[in-house]
Amino acid sequence: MLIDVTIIVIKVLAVIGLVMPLAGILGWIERKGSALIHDRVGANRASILGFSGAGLVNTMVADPIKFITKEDIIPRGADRLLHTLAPCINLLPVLIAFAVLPFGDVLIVGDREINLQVAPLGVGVMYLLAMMSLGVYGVVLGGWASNNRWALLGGIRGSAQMISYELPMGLAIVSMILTYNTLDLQEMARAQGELLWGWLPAWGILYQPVAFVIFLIAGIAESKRIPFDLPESESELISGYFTEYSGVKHLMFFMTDFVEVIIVSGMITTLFFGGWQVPYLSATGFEFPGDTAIALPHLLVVVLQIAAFTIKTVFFCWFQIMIRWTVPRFRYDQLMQLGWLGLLPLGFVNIIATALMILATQD
Amino acid sequence: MIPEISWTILLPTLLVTGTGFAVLLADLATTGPEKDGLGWIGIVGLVVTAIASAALWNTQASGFDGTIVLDRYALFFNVVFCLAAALTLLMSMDYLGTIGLRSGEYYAIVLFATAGMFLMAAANDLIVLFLGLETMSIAAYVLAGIWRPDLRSSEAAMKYFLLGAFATGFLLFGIAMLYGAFGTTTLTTITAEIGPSADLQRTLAFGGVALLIAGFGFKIAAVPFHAWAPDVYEGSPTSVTAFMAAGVKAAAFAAFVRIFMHTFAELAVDWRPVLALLAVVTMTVGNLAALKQTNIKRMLAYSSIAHAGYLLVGMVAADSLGGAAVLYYLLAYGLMNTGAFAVVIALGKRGEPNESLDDYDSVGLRHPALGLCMTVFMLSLAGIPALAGFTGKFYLFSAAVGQGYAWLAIIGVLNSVVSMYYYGGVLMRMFMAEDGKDVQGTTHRPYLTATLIVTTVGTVALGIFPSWAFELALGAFQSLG
Amino acid sequence: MSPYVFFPLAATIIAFALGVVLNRHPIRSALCLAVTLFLLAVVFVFLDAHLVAALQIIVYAGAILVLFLFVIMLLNLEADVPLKRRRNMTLAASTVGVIFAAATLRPLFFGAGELPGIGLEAPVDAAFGSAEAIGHRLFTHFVLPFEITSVLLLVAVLGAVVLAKKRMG
Amino acid sequence: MVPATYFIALSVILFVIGAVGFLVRRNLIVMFMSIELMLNAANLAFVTFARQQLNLDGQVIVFFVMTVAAAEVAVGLAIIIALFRHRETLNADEVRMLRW
Repeated sequence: MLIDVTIIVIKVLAVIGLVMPLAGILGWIERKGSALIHDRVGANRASILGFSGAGLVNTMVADPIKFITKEDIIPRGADRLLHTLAPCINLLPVLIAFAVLPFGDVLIVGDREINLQVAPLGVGVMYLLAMMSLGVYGVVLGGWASNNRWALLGGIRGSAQMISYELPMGLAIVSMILTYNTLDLQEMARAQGELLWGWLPAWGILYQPVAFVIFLIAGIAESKRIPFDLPESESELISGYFTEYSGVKHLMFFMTDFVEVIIVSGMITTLFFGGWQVPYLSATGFEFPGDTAIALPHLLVVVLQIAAFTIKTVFFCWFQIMIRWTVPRFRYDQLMQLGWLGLLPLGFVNIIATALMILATQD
Repeated sequence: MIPEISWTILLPTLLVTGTGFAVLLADLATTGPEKDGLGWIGIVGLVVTAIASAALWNTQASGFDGTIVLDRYALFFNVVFCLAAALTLLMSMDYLGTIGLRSGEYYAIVLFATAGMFLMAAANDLIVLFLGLETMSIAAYVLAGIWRPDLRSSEAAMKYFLLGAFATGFLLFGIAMLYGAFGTTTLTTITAEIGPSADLQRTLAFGGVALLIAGFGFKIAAVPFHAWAPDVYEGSPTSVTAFMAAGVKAAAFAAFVRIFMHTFAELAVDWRPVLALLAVVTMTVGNLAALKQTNIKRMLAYSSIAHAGYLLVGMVAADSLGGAAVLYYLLAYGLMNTGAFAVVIALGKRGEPNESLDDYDSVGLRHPALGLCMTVFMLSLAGIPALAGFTGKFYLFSAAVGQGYAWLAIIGVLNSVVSMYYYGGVLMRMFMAEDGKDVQGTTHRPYLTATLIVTTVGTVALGIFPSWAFELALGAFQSLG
Repeated sequence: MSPYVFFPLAATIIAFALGVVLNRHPIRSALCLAVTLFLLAVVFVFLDAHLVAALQIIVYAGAILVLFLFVIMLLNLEADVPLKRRRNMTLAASTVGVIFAAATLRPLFFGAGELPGIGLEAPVDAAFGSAEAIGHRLFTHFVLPFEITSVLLLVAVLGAVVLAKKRMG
Repeated sequence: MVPATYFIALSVILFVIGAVGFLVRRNLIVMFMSIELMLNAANLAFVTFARQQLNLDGQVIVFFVMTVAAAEVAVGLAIIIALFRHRETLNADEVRMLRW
């Protein structure tokens, strides 16, 4: 009993300990990456004893200190309670969504099998969707509680956008459920370890390229980043729903953005890119096509799996950041049209096609 | 595996739903006045459905794992619903143009509401019933508010929606209690399980029955659950009001009668006094309130409440005569009430609804044909012999007397006498009053004329030859088993 | 469910449900409702209804209530009249409510007999409440209601568009 | 262990809170939310009975209730918006061109 609890606590801490610094590092990648894309020097002012670490000191040390020491301002006429609650409500659901992402297969210590997933839920995918759908509250409340019309506009835009894009995202997930025939994310990840024709790893993207595109676009829209950053578009709404936030609360909104990027990447990895699977790596070691096999110790296999998951996730984080700095913002009507007239029908067609395929191939 | 799909059982519902889809598609291809033609698609579909229902008269089947049945009871109601919907569409084709509301969605929603009614009448499972009821109700909320430029229409939709949803809450909680008591929502299983049982199970069943009475009470506008009816009847577009009075009410009774007079027949001792009390209050309050109305639609709304009371008298009788009387009366009421609303439409024109009773002064003298129709409807609603309303009341009250509820029948007759006062008042104004304003709208309204002819002839014919329809109603009720 | 979990949870649920009714501002009411629905989802988990719990959050808390919030914000609603000004109605309705609750709860706790069924302590199959089991029931016994919902939703979509679109066609 | 009766009691209390809320509040949206509370009370009862009798029907019914609730919300909020376009209030006492 006590050991079980300890294991869960360790898993929780490990995930949080992985996600939060990663969110910080993403801040750095974003700053420095954008500078590279823009061909400017960027983020190099703060330094410790002359060491600026290519902007690392700026984003990892100076920024947090600045945020934490800033005055926390609640505007006059604002709803004080909700104004304070909104950033937490924004961050919390996204953080606990990580609980169902499997970051590795089972770790065997002695005679105990540890599932490398904080919460092995039978309805894991539904849980993810549920938590994603709760994310909208923070946006709505932040916008409303600020007593500022730009913030309110941002909140309204945000809620409309997130509801709209939840649908295609859900549809993409449904087609993945059809493909893998399970709601359990760990099962999904395991199913992607098989090989097609003996050599091609059967990752989700091969079965469902359309679903991947839908999911990627909807995922970016859900995290409200360029080209879908209408709820917080600086040129129109100052900062949208978090215009009136300063200090730590502002930092929390800021972090949520990055955590959302990570969870979307994690979901993409798990659903479409094999999750923790390393090609040709089974529980006992590498088994390449053509009877070449390299036996590996169990611990190394697990480490490789966790590393694979992390690397894939970071790659998609980087990918999203690249999109952010290369694509211009949509207009609001374009955003809505893309969601309702583009992705939604496409998602339906994809589901029907998937179902027909399954019907045709099953015996 | 998936239970066998019994197309026969679903045929009427599928036909109506399919017609709704056809109207929606045709709506895309039409503009402006052409949209009146969409009504024809609906009417043809409804006539086909009615014919199909009649052709199925001898089938008795149950399907989809026993959640739906096709018996004469459902088929009888199908014909009633088709009639109500077809008449509504017919008069709408003239009416919608008058109020500047040419919308294809209107016709489609009427048809989908009709599909919901079919399911309510055929439901053998509380969930099918619930979903049918919601399909119908949501369609009705939309119809009530569909005339958006009119504030009264929006308000009517709001009230109808809020109170309707409130009633849904009661109905649903009632279903939950019944599910808790019997572990199923299928009516046939519940019938089999009712009987001497553990105390708590019986308590749950009682709670469920009580909540269902409240839920259905709202839908049929029985006092004290009637608060929405006058406002909604007054504010909705008149054709929609007619549909609510004839169709929605009949559908609510269809489910109400099946559940109480058949499924809960064993518990009759318990629910009869409650319904008797409801009947008395409903009749009396409805009629007394109707007396002092100055708006014809409001007056007809209260009269509709009173008629729900008469119908409850038939349910209290709780035997096949009472059940058949309810069925017969719903048919008769649908005809005469739709006719009355058609007259209301005929007197209005664009921007001038002419719904005040003052507008009816001397109308009968100026437009004798219209006056004659209104005379038939008012006299029939009041229950004057040789018209459908009279025979209907006669069946209802004699069923009550036959089951030892003579006092209830007497109250019913007294109420009918009261109602003569206000129905007669309309006629007095139409034929006795002098120099009212000329209210006839555009003269050439073929569809409205057709509606009036159908309803008048129907009301008279049902009154003169009642036995044929009553035999059908009796056969329908007895098919419940 | 252990009483040490149940009673605090139930008390919180009731407190937030009261919050829905008692808060003067619609936004606060909506938030209280959101918390109530979320906590009900937790109760569903304890009652072995995992899929229902997830759907409760996705559909109710994630979609339906967000629509409420959206409309409240779109219309920029102000606070409601205080209940004090409607003392008579409040008093009457509360009395009826309390009587109803008492009438229902009394037989539940002090009546004779047990609730039908085998009880919450009975061991439960792992498949109970899973997507497979529910899906199976949904597409066999309840396949007709399932199909009816498609018409229901069509009517709702049609109606919402007809009622809320800007100008008449 | 808490018996099912307690869950049903909770459900009844929620139902009553919803019903009373509907009657005492005048803000149309809050009245609507009270109705949602009533529907959820029913859902709790369904889920409890389903567990009590180890019978999945109750859980399946909750799906239908959610569908109905979603449909009602879509139409209801559309009606509220249509009404709001006419007059800028959602107070049931001021919506009285037709008497309430």
